[in-house]
Amino acid sequence: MSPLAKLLEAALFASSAPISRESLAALDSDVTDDEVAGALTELRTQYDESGHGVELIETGGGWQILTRAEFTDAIERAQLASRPARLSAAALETLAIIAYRQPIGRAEVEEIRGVNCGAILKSLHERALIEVTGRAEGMGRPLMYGTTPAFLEQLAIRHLDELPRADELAVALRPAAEA
Amino acid sequence: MSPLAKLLEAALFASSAPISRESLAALDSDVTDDEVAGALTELRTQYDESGHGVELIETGGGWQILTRAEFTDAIERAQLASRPARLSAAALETLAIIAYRQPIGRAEVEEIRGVNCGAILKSLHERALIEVTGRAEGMGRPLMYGTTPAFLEQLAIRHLDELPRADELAVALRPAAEA
Amino acid sequence: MDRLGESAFLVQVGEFSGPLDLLLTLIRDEQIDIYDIPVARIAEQFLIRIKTLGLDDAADYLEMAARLIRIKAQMLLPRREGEEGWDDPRAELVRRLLEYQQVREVVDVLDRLSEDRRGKFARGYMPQQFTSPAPAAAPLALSLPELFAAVDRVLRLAKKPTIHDVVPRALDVEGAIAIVRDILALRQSCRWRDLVSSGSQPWEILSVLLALLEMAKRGEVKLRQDRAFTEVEINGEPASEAA
Repeated sequence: MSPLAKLLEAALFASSAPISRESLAALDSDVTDDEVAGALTELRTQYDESGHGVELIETGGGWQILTRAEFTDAIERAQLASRPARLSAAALETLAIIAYRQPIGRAEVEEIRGVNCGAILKSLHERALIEVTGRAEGMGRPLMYGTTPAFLEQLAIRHLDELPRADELAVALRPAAEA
Repeated sequence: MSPLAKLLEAALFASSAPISRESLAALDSDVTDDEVAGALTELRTQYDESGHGVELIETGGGWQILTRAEFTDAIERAQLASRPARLSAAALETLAIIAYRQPIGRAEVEEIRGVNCGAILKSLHERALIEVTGRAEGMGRPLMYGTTPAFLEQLAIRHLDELPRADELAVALRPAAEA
Repeated sequence: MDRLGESAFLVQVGEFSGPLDLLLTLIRDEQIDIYDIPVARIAEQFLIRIKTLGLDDAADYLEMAARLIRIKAQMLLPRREGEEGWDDPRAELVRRLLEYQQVREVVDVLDRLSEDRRGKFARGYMPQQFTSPAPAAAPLALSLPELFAAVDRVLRLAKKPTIHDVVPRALDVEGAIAIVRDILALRQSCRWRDLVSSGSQPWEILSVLLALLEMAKRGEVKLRQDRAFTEVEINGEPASEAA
């Protein structure tokens, strides 16, 4: 492995959260962005081809080393680590709406889900999956919510645009709905 | 790498504490102690000979994977360099109280937070986030604090009006309290 | 088990995540064309289901039931023959169902992604090595969400929402009178300084002042000040002891 790949590996191992490309580049002032990208590829390949128990993934605006899914059960059985609780349908629906419509106010989320969403919004906010991004103009100036980088991490995706576009969904909204 | 070495690597990576030999052996009921010892040697050799940024170490508490010492300086430096200064939770709370209650004296801030705020007020003042706006009438004529234009600039808002009212936030963030 | 909010977050309460979910399930079960919902039948089924599921006290479900009944009534209104501009009373419901269906489709995607992520662990063991504070020169990171979260914490600290409003404390003149009496019972005279310590709150000072004035009026004490700005001397009136 190249010295840079080793340095990146050390930094990624030392962190439980993803590290941004900029922070990785800042590890060594002499390297270019291309060299960092190359070293990340080298590290990923090393993990994949030498058959490691961990893998390198890009998520939530950064890079992170995670264990491979095949070992999860054994690790959990041995009580060395445990998986976070699964999100309920209500939480996922609320997240789905906020992810696609952000910034969006509580009233609009409730209109789409057809139920009161106060408790769910609170839980999502406490888990830092959503945040208050500001307030809308107009009547009552309601608070607006958006998703956070932790939301992307929760899904292990790099960016919101990795989710299917609204017009790619099987049930496309008819234009009338855009009122 | 052997399947057992991969499993051990994943477990050592995911565990929040060093893992004892017994716990490692418990990961797979089909393996013998000798096999675990062999897999640990394999993992250590892999890290040492393929030139990784991490190493496998046995300490009093058991086995753990650690960043190699030669990289710790670089990692720490980079983290410091790339990490913008964040206000502590205490400083944020103090700032929040001043933003919402200004002009407000030190005694009232301390009453709300329940702790002495002298040092925090000083550092917020040094960062030009708050300023002395005058003196209150009455006993001791305490100094009154308010937020500065630099505070608005930090939050990218034009006017304090753009902050939601505290009671709105209370409802938006803690709707369970409505019950 | 049933911690409010938290439980709704982790475990779905009941079989359905809301009235739209239930409605969509009915439509699927009955193999109905979503653009041509037989509202009378669906409304009836909806009512039966919320009764059997014990959801008939949930406001969200009741509201939907009421909506369905309203649409059913509107469908029964006579339509003029060949009328062009007839607004299908079901249009809004159809729009919402389609929109909700789209949300459910996204939910499937999010569920799959988060299940994949749940199956992988991040680094668990964190040696304490990065503890040095950020250099003072580092740019400050402060965001609205951070500030709002701090407001939230402050509100959480304040158990009652209005507890920290500055309420003028009621003066305790009776209490102050009792204190002055106690002191004068020990010694014949005392001074202002004996009654009011330097750490006294404004309400305490005012209470003592009013107490003295009141007692002087009743003839219980005699107040004397030799010159302006000198100490006030408070003398107990022997006569008052009889009173």
